[in-house]
Amino acid sequence: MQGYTLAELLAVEASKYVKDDEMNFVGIGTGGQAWIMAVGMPTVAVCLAQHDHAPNATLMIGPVLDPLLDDIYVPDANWEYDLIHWPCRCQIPLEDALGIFRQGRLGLSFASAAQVDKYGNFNIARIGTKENMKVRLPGCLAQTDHGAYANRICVTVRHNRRTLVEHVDFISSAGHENREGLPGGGPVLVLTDKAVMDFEPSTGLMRLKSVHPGVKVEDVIENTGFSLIIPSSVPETSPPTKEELQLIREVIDPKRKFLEARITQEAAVLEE
Amino acid sequence: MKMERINKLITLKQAGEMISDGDKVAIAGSLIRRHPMALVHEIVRQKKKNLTILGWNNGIDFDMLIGAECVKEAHSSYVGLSNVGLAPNFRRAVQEGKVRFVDHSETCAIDKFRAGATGAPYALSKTPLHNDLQKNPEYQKEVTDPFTGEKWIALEAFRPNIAIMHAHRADIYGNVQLDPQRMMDNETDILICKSADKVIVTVEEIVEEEEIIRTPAQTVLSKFFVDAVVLAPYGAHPNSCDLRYDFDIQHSRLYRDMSLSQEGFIEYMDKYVYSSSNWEEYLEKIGKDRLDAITRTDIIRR
Amino acid sequence: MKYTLEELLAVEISRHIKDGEMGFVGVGTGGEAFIRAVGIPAVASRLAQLCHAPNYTIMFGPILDPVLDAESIPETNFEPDLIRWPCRSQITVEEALCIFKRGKMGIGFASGAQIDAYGNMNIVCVGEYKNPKVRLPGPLAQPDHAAHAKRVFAIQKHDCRTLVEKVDYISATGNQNREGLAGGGIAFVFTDLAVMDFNPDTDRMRLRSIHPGKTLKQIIENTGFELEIPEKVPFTQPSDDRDLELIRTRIDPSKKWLNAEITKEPATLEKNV
Amino acid sequence: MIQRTSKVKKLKDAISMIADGDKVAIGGSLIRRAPMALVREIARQRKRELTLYSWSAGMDYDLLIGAGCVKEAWSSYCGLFQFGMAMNFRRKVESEEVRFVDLSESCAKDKFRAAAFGQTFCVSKVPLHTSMMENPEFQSIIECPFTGEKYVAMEAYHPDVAIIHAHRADQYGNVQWKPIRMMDNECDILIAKSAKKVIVSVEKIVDESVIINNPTWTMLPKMYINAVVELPYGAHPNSCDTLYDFDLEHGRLYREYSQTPEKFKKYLEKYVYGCPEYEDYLNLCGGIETLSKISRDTLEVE
Repeated sequence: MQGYTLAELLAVEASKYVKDDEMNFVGIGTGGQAWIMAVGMPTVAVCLAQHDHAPNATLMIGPVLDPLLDDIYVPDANWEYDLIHWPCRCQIPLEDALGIFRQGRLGLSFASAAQVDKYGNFNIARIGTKENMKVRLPGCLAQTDHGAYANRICVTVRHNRRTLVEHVDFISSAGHENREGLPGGGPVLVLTDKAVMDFEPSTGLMRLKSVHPGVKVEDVIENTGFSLIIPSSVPETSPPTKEELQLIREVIDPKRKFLEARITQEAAVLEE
Repeated sequence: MKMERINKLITLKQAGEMISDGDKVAIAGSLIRRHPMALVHEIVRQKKKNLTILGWNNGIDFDMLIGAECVKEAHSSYVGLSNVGLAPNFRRAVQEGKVRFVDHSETCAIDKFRAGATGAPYALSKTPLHNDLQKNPEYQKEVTDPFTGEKWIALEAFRPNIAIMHAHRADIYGNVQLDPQRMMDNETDILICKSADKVIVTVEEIVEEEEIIRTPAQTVLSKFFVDAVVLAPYGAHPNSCDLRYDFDIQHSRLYRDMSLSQEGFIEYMDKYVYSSSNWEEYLEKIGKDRLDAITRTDIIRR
Repeated sequence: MKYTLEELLAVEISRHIKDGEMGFVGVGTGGEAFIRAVGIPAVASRLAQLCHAPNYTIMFGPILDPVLDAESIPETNFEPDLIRWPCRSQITVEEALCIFKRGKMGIGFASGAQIDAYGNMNIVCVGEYKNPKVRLPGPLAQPDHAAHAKRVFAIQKHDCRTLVEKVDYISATGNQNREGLAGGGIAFVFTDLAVMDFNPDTDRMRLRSIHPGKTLKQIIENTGFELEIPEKVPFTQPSDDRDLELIRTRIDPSKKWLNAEITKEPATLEKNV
Repeated sequence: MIQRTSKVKKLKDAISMIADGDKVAIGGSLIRRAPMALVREIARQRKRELTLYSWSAGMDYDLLIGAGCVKEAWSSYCGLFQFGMAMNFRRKVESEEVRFVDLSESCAKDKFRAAAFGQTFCVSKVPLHTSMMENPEFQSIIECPFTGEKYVAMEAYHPDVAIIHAHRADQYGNVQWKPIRMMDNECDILIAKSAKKVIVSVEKIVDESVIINNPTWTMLPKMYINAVVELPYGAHPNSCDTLYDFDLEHGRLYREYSQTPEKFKKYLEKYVYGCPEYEDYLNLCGGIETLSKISRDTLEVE
């Protein structure tokens, strides 16, 4: 037993990328595992950062801007009524939210995707070509806006060859392949159940940064659908400290509303 | 490392020091309503020069800055004292060619602020067609709708260096609220602030953060838009401030009458602005009786 | 019944208001300018609602569709009173813009320092733009109204300084060149002496009726350009007792509108006739 | 004296204003406050060849697509949110029976806002280097006349009809939402403003005096509105701000029924074609008494 969950490991890792006085974005999300990756884990990451090195960091969860993130303030459900009553500093019209993106005021945006390719292009629209479509997914949402405007993007996905592909079937968010004319910085971090990846500045290609405790580099290569850049030495992802775990389990998320998606009424865990 | 949250509450003097000579300064409020006069006084006292001032509907704020020779260029759809007449300093300066004034229609001015606020490079309008609003060609260009072939005028977005606004209340972190019963015109102030790189807000009162949290839908500017908050009760005087206090018509008439000549204006400024070291001293000169007379005591329904 | 010039104009204007449309009245300033730009249009609007246009509404700055009977009219036109003025909607400027740009504005009531033979109006400057003789407050929303309203109604002082051959600055586009503009242009000019409209063939202003007691000579002498004058010009129809009764008892008994009492800077147009 | 015009209409009559081939914009978002009763009536009247616009669609799109009403649909999303994929949408888009045009939220809003502001087009950088550009509608590049930067030009949306669900209205069409609401709903305002005709369903038709007592709640004044239909629980099974929750039970039932075309036909027969009157649907769902279990706040002020 390693004494911590995958969701805890990822939340602690992601919190290191949250900067003070920046705005962070998560969507309202859907349910289950996808919700943990897109919303639950990132929310805990931001709250951890607020308790540590980023007290002025704020979170935008849809129209709820800058909510109180400690468990005692977090509603038991994420239905509309509960979201409206979630104590927060501001409830903003969408107009404002989109204005915020377009002005480049969005620091770190947390995303999830059906496909991510070696350049960090994301796809949440469809699998297959336009002519020969295999799976039609819900659509771009604001991901394209984030791809264009967010300073930095962190994406969390399952580590397998279906997800990490040579080239995505539909670019719903532009990576580093071609960013001419786009003001945002694009993706900086890819978190999976096996490893942490970033992008090599000179080529814009994805490279391995660390492997989670117990995972072998070969295992990562095996499960990646393109040729990942592997540095000569790959460290282990740092496990959560005792203090971090205590903060998560006692103050931030004791009821597992976030890290087990209990707030969505469709509970799940990240471990398969 | 444990860090503290940023307290954005500063003094009027410190706020004035955030503005540099040559800055583009957007001023919120409209006509004789809720212009940030405490900050306007401070800009004058600190003798800022060569400012470009931007607004959509302006009054004593523009007139005083222009009269005090702080301004090189000004953009608005209106500079006047509304109920009490024309703006004497503005008229003098523009007629003598001392200040360049760029005319916009109301919608064009707001379009330009919205373009700035929403990050668009320009706004599209047909308002300037066939009239003289196009006399400042560097700010507007013709563009063609690629779908219909229609011609539009592209209005360059306003991107001020700094915006100044007077609001009802805020917490020390910079979450700014307007009372829910207010002139809905005031929504434009939000666009004005959002178009700027830096924002200073003066407020009637500072409230605890808990109070902001209790009424989040009233937060019109969340803290990440706001760089500084200054406590300035009656900070819009002699302009009105929604349900809180009236337009001070008596003082406005005095301002108008004294401003009719350059000498008179200098006398006014010496008496009310230059010899006051802060906003409280100015209010003392206006007098408690006068302030009580314009104060309204509506209960704000939240 | 005897009537004042303000009453004559309000009644005449009300006759041109159509049911179901919307009119724009600015919040206005004070004194005579207020009477022309706001007071007369407000009374004309309520009279039209009571007589023949129950679905007609006005936008009074941010106050949309206010209750226009005397007992609902605020004591002053200052902000706290305006906010309390009973109305159906308080709208954002954003909202007001949409109403204009989407072509939903029927009548734009306007008043200017100058108006020319083609109905171009000027509230920006007198003299050359770069080096003006008189610098006025600025165009406000007048260019928007002229571009988008279906009809503009101008209410003007009648003298050679105001009615000029060519305005010094076009803040509202008249009828001569409207290429690309969706609105219908200027329809009527109401002055202290007469009512004018525009000849659709020449786009120039023409005399429509002469107020009772005024003369053609007076009008020609006080117009700074050659006004088109039809062979037969009727008198402006005098206000009847029913209209005057409504104005004096129900709409404006304390002269808040027609003598600008609401602005606390009261005035009257009569002394200028 | 002539009476003012009432815009109150019966559900059937309101929807008969929509013609085959119309472009229909739908308010609400995801599974929140879409005008589901209006949507079902469109399906019941078997409208054909519609083009749908929304910024973020859900069961509204799925039902209309499943009922064969739709030729083309634009949105940033079509899914059942917590309840997974929108199966009718998937089937028909995958088989190319329906053309679906993907665009981002901001692009959708830009297109609605452009129309609401009377523009024929708007510009955005968002589609650059994304597959949104594979649609011919996103292939016009224009340069900013001030900076030379490249933008994608997008045509404004010009829907023939918009359908939305609101909290209350008077008979004249002054439409209100309680101020305590999802601020997202502001999009409905732009959607309504973009359309030639607007049909609004409301929880309750109230006396005009109620509207007058709370004028800042009026988000859509009557000039935009062509028909008002009183339909309590008119968003069901969608949620309606703080008034009622999403109906979990019906959501799961819908998901089950939409797994195959055959099963979905049964859903339509039971809940749509089998309900000529709105009351029939309410009764099928257990009547007002059962539905009141999902009720939360009342329409009154707290």
